[in-house]
Amino acid sequence: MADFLALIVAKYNYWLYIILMMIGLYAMIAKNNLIKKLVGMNIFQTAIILFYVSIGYKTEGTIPIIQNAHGDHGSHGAVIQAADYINPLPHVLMLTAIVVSVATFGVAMALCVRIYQRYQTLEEDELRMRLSEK
Amino acid sequence: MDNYPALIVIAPLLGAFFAGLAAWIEKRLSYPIALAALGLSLFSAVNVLMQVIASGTIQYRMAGWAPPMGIEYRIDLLNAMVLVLVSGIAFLNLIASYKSVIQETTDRAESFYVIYLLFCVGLLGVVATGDLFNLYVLIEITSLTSYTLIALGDRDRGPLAALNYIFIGVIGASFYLLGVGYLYIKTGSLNMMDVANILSGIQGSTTVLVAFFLCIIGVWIKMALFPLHVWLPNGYTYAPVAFSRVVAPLMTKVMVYVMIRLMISVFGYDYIFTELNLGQAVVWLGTIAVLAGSIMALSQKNLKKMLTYIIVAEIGYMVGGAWLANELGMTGAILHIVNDALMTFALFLAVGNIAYKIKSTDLANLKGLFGRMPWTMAGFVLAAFSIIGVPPTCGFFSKWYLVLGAFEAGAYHFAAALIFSSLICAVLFFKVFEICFFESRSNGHGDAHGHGDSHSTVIVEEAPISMLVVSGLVSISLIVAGLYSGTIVNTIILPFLR
Amino acid sequence: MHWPIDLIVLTFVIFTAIAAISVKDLLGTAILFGAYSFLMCLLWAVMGAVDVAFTEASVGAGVSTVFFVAAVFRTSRRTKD
Amino acid sequence: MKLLGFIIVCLVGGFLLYGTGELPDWGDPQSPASLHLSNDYIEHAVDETQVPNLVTAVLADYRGFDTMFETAVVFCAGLACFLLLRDFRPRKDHYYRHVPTGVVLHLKDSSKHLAVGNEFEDMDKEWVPSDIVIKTVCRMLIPFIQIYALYVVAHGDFSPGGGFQGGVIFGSSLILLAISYNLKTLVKRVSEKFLSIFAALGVLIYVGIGAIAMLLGGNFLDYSKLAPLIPIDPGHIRAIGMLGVEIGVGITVMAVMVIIYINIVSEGRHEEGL
Repeated sequence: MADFLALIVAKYNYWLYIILMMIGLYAMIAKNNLIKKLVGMNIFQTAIILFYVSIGYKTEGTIPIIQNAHGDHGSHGAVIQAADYINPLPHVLMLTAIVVSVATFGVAMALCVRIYQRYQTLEEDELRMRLSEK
Repeated sequence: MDNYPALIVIAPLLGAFFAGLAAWIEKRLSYPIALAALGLSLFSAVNVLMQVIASGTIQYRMAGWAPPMGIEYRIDLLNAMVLVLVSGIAFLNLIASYKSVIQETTDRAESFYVIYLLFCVGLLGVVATGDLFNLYVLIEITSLTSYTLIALGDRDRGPLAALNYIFIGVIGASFYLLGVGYLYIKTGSLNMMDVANILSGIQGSTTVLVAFFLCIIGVWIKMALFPLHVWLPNGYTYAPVAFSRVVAPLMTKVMVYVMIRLMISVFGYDYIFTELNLGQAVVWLGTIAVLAGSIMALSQKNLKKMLTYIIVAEIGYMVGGAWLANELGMTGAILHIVNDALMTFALFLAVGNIAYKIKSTDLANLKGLFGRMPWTMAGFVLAAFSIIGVPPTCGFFSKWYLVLGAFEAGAYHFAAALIFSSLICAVLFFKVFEICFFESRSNGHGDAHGHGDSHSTVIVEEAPISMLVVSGLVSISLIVAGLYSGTIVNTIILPFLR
Repeated sequence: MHWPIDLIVLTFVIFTAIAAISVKDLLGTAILFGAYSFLMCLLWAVMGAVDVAFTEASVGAGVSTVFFVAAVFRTSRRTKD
Repeated sequence: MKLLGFIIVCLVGGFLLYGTGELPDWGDPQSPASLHLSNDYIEHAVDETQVPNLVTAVLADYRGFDTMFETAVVFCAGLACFLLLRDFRPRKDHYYRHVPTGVVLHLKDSSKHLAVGNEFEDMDKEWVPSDIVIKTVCRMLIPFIQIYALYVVAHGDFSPGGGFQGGVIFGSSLILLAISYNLKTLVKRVSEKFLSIFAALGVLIYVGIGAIAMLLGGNFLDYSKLAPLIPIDPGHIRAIGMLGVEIGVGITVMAVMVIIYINIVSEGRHEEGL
C-alpha cells in the first residue's frame, strides 16, 4: 500500500499532464467550434508547461530566490546549497512559453473575429458548407 | 569584426523596429530601412561563410556566457551555407516585392515590411542557433509572422487557411517543445553540443526514445511531410504573393535543415540508424511523400496550388535522402536544400510576376502568356527544367546524388519514386507550357477576321523591371549553381559531413 | 509535504479542463477557462514556481480571459458542442 | 472526425505514458535535470549578477537572448492584430445623448463629429447605464494598480515579477478603464500612435542595450560592457542592465496587450466596445 502511494505521488504529475494534454489535443481535433478548438490549444500548451514545472520541483527545496544575498557581500560564510533551491531553469523556459502562447492566442482570436465578420459563423461544418457553395 | 554571427540576426531585428518607428514619421522610410537591414544581414552572412571556410567552426557567446550556461551561436559549414541562402533570398525578394506589396496591401505596406523582417529574423535565428530552446522561440516567431501574413492574403480563404495553420503549427511546435523537455529531464542541458555529449553516454533509454520521436514528429509537422502536410497547400496558395515567394522556398527548407541538425548534432547517426534502425521506414515515408505530392499536383487547376504540391514532393526528396544513412544521400539532401530553395524561388518569382499583371493564377487564365510576358516565362521555363532535373540546371545534380545514394543503400523504391516524380513534373510543366504557349487568349477566337493577325498584335505587358531583374538573376543562378555544384559539395558539404 | 495539495488541485484542474471544453455556451467556456488558468497558477505556486505562477495569474487568468470575452462579445456565444 | 481524434489522442497518450516509466520521481532532487546546469545557476548566479531572484537572473542575463525574441513575439502579436483587424473607414453613424433628459440624437451618414456642448455625451449605438459605483471604484483603483505594476517591474530582481508581469498588469489597468467607462475614453487618453510607438520602442530598448554592449566591444547583450556609461559599482552593472531590459519588456507588453484588446473588442474600428 505504501509502495503504491509512493508510486502515485512520484508519477501523478506526469500522468495528469498526459491526461490534460490528451483533453487539449482531443478538443483541437474533434471539436466543431473554432473557439472551442482554441481553448483546447491553450489547455494543450499549459499541459506542457505543467510538465516542465514538474521537472524543476525538488521536495526539500524552496523558491529560487536566494535569501540573504544582498546587503552584505561578505556573507559568503553561508554557502548556497543547490539542493535547497528549486531548479530555476524550467521556470525561465516556461515564462517564455506562456508569453508565446498568449501571443498566439491573441492572434488566433483576432482571426476568429475576422472569420466571423466574413462568414457570420464559427462552426467548422457551416464554414465548410459556405466555402463549397461558392 | 567578430560580431558578424550576431549581426546576421540582429540587423534585421533592429531594422524591423526602426522601420516600424520610421513609418510614423514618413511612410516611405520603411522600405529603404528594411532593405538596408537585410543587406547588412546578407553581408555578414557572406563574411561568416568566408570565415568558416577559412578557419573552421565559429562559436559566438550571447551575453558573454560560456556555452552550457548561456546561449551560443555555433556556425559550421552547413549553417553558414544555409544562412547565406536564407538572407540572400530574403534580400532579393524584398527588392522584387516593392511594387507587389503596394498592390496587395495598399495602406499597410509598412507593417508588411516590419513583419517580413521579423519573419526573416526567425528563419536566420533558427539556422544560426546552437540552443534547443532558443530554436523553439525562433520557430514560434517564424510561425506567428507566417500566420499573420497568410491571413492578409486572399480575403475569403486567407484567414481560414491561417487559423488552420495555427492549430497544426501549434501542435508541431508543442511536440518539439515537449521533446526538448524530455531531453532536458534526461540530460539537464539545452545546448546542442552538451546534450549530444551527455546522450552519447546514455544507452537504451525510453525517455530519449520518446524525446527523439516528439522532436522529429514536431519538425515533420512544421515541414509538411506528406501525411502531415494538410496546412501547406492552402496556406501558401492564399498568402500574398510577396510573402509566398519567400515562405515557399525557405520555410520548409529551413525545417529540413533543423531535422538534419537534430539528426547529426544532437541525437547522432549511431543512435538513429544503429540503435533504432529507423532508416528504412522513413525512406518509405519519403517515397510516399514524393509520389503523393506529385500525383496531387497533377489534379490542380491553379498554378500556385500546383507548385505547393510540388513542394510537398520535394520535401519527400530531402527527407528520404537524409535518412538513406549514407554519405551520398545526405550530400544529396543538403545540396537539394540549396537547389530546391533556388528553384522554388525562381518559380514563385515568375508566378509573382504573372499574378501582378494578370491578377490570377488559375491555369485557365494563363493563355497566350508566352507572347505577353516573354521574359517572365523564360525564367519560368528555366526553373521548370530545373525542377524536372534537366542536366545543366542545378536540380539535376542534387537528384543525381540522391539517386546514387538510393542505389548504394539498396533503396530502389526511393530511386524509382524520384524518377517517376521527375516524369510527372515533366508532364505537369509541359501541360502548363501548352496552355501558355499554344492557346492564344480567348478574345482572339471571337472574331473570324482577326484570325490571321492575332499573333502579330500580341502586346508585351511585362512586370516591373525590379521584378524582372530579380527573376532573371535567380534563373541564371540556377545554371550557375548547377555548374558549380561540384565546388559546393567539395568545399562545404563533404568537409561538413566528415 | 506538498503532495496532498498538489494531488487535489491537479484533480480539480482536470475537471475544469473537461468542463471548459464541454460547456455549450462560449461565455461559460471563457469563465471556466479563467478558472482553469487560476487553478493551474495555484498548482505552480505550490510547486515553487512563483514567477511562472505570477505570469499565469496575470496572463492566463487575467488578460487571456479578457481577450476571450472580447472575442465572444464580437462573435457569438452559440456553439454546437 | 471524433473517432479519428480519439484514436490519435489515445496513440499519443499511450506513447507518452510509455515514456513516463523511466522518468525520475516527482520532486527528486537527484534527477539529472536538477544536477547539471541548474546547480551552476543556483550557486553562481548571485555572485556573478548580484540578482537574488534566480529566475530573473537566468531570464534576463544568461538566457537574455531568448527573452529578447520572446518580446519580439509579443510585438509581432500586436502588429498582427493591428494588420488583421484595423479598419480605417470613418464612422458613419454618431449617437449623442442629452444627459439631463436622456434624449438621443442619431446622426446618419456624417463623417464629421458634431461640436456638442457639455450637456451631450458621445455614446455607443446602445446606451448602457454606467454604474456610478463601478466607475468610482475603478477610477480609484486604477492608479494603485499602475503603481503596483511599476513596483513589479522595478522589484523583479528581488521578488517574483519582472517586465512581463508588470507590463501585463499595467496593460490590464488600461483595459479596466475601457471596461468600466467605455472604449472611447481609453482611445482618447491613449492614442493609437502612442501605443504603436511604445510597442516598438520597448523592444528597441532591449535590442538597443544589447547593441550598445556590442558597440562597446563586448558580445551582444553583454551588460558588463556597459560600465563606462553608467557610473556605478561595476559589480552591480549586470543588475542595472537587467533592469533596463525589463523596463523595455514591460513597455512593449503593456502597449501590445492594449492594442490586442482594442482591436478585438471593436473589430478594428476603435470606437465601440465592451
